[in-house]
Amino acid sequence: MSKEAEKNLLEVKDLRVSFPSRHGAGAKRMVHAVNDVSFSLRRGRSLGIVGESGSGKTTTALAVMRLVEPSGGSILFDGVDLTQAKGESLRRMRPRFQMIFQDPFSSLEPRKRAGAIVREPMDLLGIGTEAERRQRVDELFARVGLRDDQKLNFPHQFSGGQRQRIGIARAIATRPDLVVCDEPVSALDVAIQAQILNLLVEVQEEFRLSYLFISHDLGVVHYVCDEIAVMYLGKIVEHNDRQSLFRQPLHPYTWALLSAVPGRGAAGRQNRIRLKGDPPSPFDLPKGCSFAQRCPFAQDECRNVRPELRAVSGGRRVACHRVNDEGIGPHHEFGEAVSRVEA
Amino acid sequence: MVPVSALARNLLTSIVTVLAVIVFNFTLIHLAPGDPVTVMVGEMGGGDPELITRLQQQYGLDRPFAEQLFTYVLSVLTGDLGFSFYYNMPVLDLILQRLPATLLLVVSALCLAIVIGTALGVVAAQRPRGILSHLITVISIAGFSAPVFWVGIVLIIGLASALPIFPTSGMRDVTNIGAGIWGDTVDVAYHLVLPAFTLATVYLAQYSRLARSSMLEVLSADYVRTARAKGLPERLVVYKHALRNAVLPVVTIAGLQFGQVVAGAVLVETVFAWPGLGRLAYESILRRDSPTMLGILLFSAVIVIVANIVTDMVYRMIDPRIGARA
Amino acid sequence: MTISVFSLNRRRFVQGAGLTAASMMLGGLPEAYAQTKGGTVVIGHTTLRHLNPAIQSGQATGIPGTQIFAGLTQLNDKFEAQPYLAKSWEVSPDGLTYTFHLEENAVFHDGKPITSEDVAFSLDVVKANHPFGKPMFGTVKAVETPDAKTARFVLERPHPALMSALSPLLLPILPKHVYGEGDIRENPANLKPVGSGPFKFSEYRPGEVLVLDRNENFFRPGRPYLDRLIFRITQDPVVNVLGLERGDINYLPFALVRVSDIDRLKANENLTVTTDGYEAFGATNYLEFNLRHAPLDDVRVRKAIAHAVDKDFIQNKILAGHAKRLDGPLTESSPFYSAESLKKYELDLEKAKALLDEAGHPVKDGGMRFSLTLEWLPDANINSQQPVAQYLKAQLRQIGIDIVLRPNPDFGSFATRIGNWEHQLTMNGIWNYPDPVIGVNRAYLSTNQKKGAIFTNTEGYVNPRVDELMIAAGGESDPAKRKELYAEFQAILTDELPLLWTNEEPLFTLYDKKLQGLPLTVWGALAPYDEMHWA
Amino acid sequence: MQPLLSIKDLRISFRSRTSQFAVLEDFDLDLQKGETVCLVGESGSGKTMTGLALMGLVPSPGFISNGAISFEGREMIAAGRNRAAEIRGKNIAMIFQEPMTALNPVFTIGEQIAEMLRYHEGLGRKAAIERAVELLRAVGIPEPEQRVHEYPHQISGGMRQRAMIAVALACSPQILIADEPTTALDVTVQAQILDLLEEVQERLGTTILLITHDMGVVADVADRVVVMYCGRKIEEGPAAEVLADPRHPYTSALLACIPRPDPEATTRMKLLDIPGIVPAASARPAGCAYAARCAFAFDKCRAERPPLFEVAEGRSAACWLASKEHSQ
Amino acid sequence: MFSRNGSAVAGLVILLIILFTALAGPALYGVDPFAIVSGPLLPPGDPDAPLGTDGIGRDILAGMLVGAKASLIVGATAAALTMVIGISVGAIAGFYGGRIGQALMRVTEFFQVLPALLLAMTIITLFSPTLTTVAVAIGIVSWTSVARLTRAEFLRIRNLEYVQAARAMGARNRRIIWLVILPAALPPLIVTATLTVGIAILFESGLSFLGLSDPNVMSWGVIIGQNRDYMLSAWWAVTIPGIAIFATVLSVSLIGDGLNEAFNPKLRER
Repeated sequence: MSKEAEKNLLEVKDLRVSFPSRHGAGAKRMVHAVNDVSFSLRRGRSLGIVGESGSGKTTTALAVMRLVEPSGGSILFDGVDLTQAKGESLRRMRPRFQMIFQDPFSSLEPRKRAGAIVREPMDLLGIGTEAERRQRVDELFARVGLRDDQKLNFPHQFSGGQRQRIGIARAIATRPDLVVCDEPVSALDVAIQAQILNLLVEVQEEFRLSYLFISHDLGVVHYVCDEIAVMYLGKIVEHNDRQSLFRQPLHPYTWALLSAVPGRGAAGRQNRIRLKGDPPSPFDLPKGCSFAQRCPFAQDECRNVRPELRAVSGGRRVACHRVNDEGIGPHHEFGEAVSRVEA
Repeated sequence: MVPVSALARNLLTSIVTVLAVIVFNFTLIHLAPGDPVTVMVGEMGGGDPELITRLQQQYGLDRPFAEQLFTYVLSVLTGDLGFSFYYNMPVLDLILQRLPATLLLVVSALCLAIVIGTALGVVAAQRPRGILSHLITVISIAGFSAPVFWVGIVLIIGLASALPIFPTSGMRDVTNIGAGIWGDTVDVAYHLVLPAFTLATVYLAQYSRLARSSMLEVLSADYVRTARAKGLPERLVVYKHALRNAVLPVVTIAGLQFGQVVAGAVLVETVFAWPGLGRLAYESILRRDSPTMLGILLFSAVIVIVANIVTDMVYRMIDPRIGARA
Repeated sequence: MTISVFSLNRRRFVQGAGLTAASMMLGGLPEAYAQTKGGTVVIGHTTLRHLNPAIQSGQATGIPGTQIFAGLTQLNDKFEAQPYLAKSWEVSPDGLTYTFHLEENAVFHDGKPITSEDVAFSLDVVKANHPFGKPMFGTVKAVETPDAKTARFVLERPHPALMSALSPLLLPILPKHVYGEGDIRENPANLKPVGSGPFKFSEYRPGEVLVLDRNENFFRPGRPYLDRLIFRITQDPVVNVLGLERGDINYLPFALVRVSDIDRLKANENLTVTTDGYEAFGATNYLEFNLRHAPLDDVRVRKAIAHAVDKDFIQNKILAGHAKRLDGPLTESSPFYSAESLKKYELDLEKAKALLDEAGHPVKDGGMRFSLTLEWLPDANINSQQPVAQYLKAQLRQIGIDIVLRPNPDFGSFATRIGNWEHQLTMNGIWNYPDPVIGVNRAYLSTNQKKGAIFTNTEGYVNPRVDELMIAAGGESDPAKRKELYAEFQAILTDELPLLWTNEEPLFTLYDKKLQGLPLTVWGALAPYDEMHWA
Repeated sequence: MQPLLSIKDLRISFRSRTSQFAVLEDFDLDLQKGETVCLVGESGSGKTMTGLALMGLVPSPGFISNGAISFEGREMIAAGRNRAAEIRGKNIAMIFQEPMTALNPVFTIGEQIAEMLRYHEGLGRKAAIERAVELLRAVGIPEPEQRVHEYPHQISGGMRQRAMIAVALACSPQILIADEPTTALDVTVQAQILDLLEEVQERLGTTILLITHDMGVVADVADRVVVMYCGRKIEEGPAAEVLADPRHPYTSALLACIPRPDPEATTRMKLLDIPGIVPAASARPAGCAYAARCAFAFDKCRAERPPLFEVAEGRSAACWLASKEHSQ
Repeated sequence: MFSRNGSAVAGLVILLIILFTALAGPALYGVDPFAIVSGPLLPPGDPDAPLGTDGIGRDILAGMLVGAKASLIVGATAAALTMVIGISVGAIAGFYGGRIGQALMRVTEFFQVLPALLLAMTIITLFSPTLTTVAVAIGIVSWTSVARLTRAEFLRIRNLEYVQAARAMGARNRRIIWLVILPAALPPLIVTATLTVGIAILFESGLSFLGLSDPNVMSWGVIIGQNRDYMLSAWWAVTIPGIAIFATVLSVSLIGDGLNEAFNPKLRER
């Protein structure tokens, strides 16, 4: 690997995003959607963030894109703090980080033709000449597998998968370094999902993109990402490389998550941990570990002291009192979380 | 049912709004050319400059604007809306005297419109492509499009000459005084028919349209499908599950319209000589009776605010999703 | 408020009328017939401020006020004072002391006796609060009360019009024990009056109805005949017409009805329509030029306008023949009217155009010479103000004058603008009253330009000769000489055209044919209805 | 054994102003008492429509244009008359994908359960609420005495789906149709709901028709699986066998294109993807609907629609490759 | 057949006829609406005045033809004003939210609390009834509902992903508000605009009926207002302009309803 690749392209430190919220009839309160989140991403690599709804994974992505205002922390993109960038200086940075959205039906402006949609970021950010932009659109259409004549079609004339191809073409039009993917395949049928995942992996390699990849689907993250961070109620509870995360999940939550993935047949379901209830609401976070209420292994310490994300052996990181420095936790007695799919 | 804090917040905003309304109205009315004393002296049959000066002093009209405003706000806060230049009585008494007539008119028209309009809308929504549905739609658009005073005039012309069944003006037969509560009620009801019907025409149109579209929307909702899947008869599906949801926008609009009770009734009260607040408002505007004008404008604003709060409470009762319409 | 804005003040000096203290009993004649007693009369009425005529002029308060309050005297149809509360009176030879003897058994509606204290109190109230209090009673130095039933008016100087000002309308006798406390303007009894007239207050709902019931203790035995008067209040001519047609209204004085409906109503066999009873009012309607404003200061322009107006059309079409045309400052019924001295301007558009050309106002682009703003009295004189204004707009266009109509939404705006001379043209009208000194002079006296005051010389007319004539006529007691002076006055005015008089304002009374004993005298409907009865 | 419910030759058509087309064709299905059958397929495959047809709730402008449905031997659709309303709710119940929108927001959970009991079983208000509490307890809702008076928006997504299941189970139906009951839920909650359905079935012997697009769910819960494509059944059989040895190329492609977390994988293998898109219901080809996307398609596939071939005991597939002559 | 589009088309036809009348009518029927052509209150059918004359003998047909323009202009101007104020306030409040949004919504609530017709009457009385005052008064009192609608739409659309995408692509706020969100919010606003024209015409006629109109400009409302007192003797003088107002409002309402159906597939489908 070259020196340049070693350097972190993106470095998020203590990111915090809070929203004022009027929950119910009560007084206004701040909801910490993202709470002291730190991670870094090297050039050409992909980091997956997984979690259930309300975990703050999408908010993290939007904060990195500067689409929501962070209330604390820093986002260093290629050494420049994006949280300090405003107006024009932020706009000048924009070509270098782009985004692919979740919903292929609402992420494309319905009144614009496909060609114009792909061209738009270049127009808005003033990239290239008129002719260059036109040529670039042609290239991109070919690259994502759309026909040339489809440039004149409107979004509603495309299928979901095709729309997501347009979204990808738009995101890479400015030759970005970083692409934030927010659940890019969750709205698609499985067959189409595979097409798009393959395309994403191909263009990543081809253009040496870094992905910040948000998903709730462990299978998808496993397929795309080199490293994975697991979020629970606004915090990262585990951050690991793909293999070790799937082989030996450190955090009981990760482990529960993995074991809940359907598809292991009746036998596979015998040894999984049943999590009680739903995640608590982010409006009233517990004092200690936010997972403590649902964790079968929680002890008093868990309920009273919030565990910090710390490194254990092998450079793996976890936020759990019950996991020791060797990376062994109480759940490891239950055996493997994930076995090979029988099919 | 309603959380105290929400109510308190509502009240606080309301008070601020009321203060703003007072200041706004007062300023607006004082921008007018000519002062009430001129009108009063004219109404009295003329007078000399001395009398004008004396009256101006008496009513404090010679003071600086800011002082007048301050005095007015203070007295309003103590519940004193001032003294009518024209009617020579406390504005509050005057308003309270006229209020029942307007309430009677508007509330009967609204009830008539809500019940019939919603029923029509619901019927129309069940067979949205049927002839009946189209007919109801066209009739409600027509009702919406007809100037309300014109409907009244046509009724008066028609009923006065061709078919003198219902009285066309006033709220009571003046010779009926002392007829007792029962006789009076019958008399008032008899006089109420035409104005209430006229006013209801306009409202009706809105409710049937609203009920139709909201019913259409609700009927395609998942929970209506659930209700059907539960094996409930269509009657329960439509009138329990769907209607309860479809009626929410109707409540909102009813609240809004009730809030505009005074303004809404001006035209009909004028056409039918109905002795209500709307006509009082019109007369006081024409007579530059500024205490009365201010009083009615303020009173109307308070009615709107109260109506909003009540609507909000009703809404909360029908729709348990609190804060859903924040 | 149709009529009330035209003040009744012009009645205040009824000079020229015989003021002998004739003691002929008013209503002596009807007493001879056996009257039907009882019944209710519904009177069509306009909105009113309150029910205390002592502090409020105008027929809106005046009509019910005269029923509720009695006065010292009453006028007959010859402007002669008749006994009312005062059963007799003496005037000292120097004319400075009037002694009134009150009816012994007269009581207020609350049963308390009427005393000379009440008379003195009422005079004070009227003097201080009535718009015409000072002109009427300014010379009354004091009211002495030698005993409970004797009131003595002591004057500073002789005041021949005093007797005519003692009617219930102008000097209603208020009970001191009711009205004596606090500011009279905010006295609650203004809305729940206690008087001593033939009818007593029963119920009032502002804007809706006023009910008066028979005063059982009225000091005139056997009166009134009616049990109840109901005033049905509306400002809407349509409501009045419908009410009359349906028989809901029995009596409609100062009828707020469009002339176009008069013929309809005349054809109704149950109704009587009359213009009697308004002769003394002399209501006029005219186009007022603001003479301070160019080009209206040019008499040629005014004459051109006069030639563009067809008064016969106004009389016969707009007013449907219900009113007379008016060619000068005095109405035809005035004893000083002089037809031969009037300079009349007949419709002649060519002449009008020529006059305008001559005055230096050529036709410009768009066919117009110049533009003028025309206002009118809102909500008053419904039959002639706005219709004539609209007629003038159409007519003056033909000679190249562009009229911009400027409706004043309310009387206040109108009074402020006209009183402060901000207008160019306005429709206006004053009531002449029997004597021009009261009703006419004020519009033309150069000294009567009072900025801020309406119904004065708002047009800004100044002619020393005219001033002289008016003053001379006011001091002249020989009717023939006065008439001569007024003839010259009319000749000069109609030549100089400070105003363009268009028509007399039609006033109607409509009533149920079966209704009898109506007060169709000089005071019209502003007299007690103690004789009114059903046939 | 007589099946509890039997669908024969069902066809559901949609009528538009200009044309009429089928969204479900030639559909046969037998449900036995106590089994779990999964209907699996991509969106537009007609699986939801099948569920709605069983409930007699095919939305306008769709309608059942052919076929028969019999429940316990009784004809539900016969002589053009749809008698589904008689058993709906009572004998066959259905739960839906979005528990948030499927529950009426303006009634309490308790009312919505009690309503079933009051209408179908004539219980009084109080008794019905008491039963509702029991039902809520049975579907694993903590503190049911309180929850019964709460509104749908006051409880979490997982709880809502449990409540929905309680509504469906109120009258102890023989058949429960679950249309994507876990799709809108988080993965940990999804597992809980699947557990619950399984538990319900064990306890009550309810037949479950589970509609899903997720092969993982099929693997976990199904006794039998029916794979659908473009409004037709293309493969049917015991779930374990079908998943292990799919006979239709579409089934195998569907299994292969799902990325799975595999702890052993060190390098990334390209996912198999099915090219192209599902043809629209109004424009289906004459031959096999899957032919255009199938890697193994040959001329016959494009010309002639393959019928369902029985490929083994209780297994069938609609593919020419599965026909006798081919397998030989 | 009475199809939904059918009624919208009927509305369009009526409106076109009215527009044509307003534009060409005065030229085809060259009578001055202010000229006194005959005696007052001639009933319709008179050769001099086919629709009769008003209270002072002016030709009602001429008034109707000339008056169409003013009525339509007041309606359109007031509606335009309503839409411009409402959309601007609603857009800014909805897009920025926060303090600005709160403040703007407070202002909106404040105006909503004021009784619309009374406020309009007061404004017109204070500033004399010209076409401009009337249009402005109507605009001032009726923009609030548009603002609320716009705000609601902006709040909804603001969170759609393509708006986020536009921001991610570096589009400036102004561009996002006017070129990205507004076009998406237009369908309901267009419907509202159409209905607002109708409401404004009704509003104007109501004010005219109360005598609050400019007598120098012939409009349908003016004819009604000036002939109101004659209604018992001359039904035509108020009924005929009333029919014209009714037809105009009906036509725009039908069009609005049709557009609503067209824009709202939910209503159309079922």
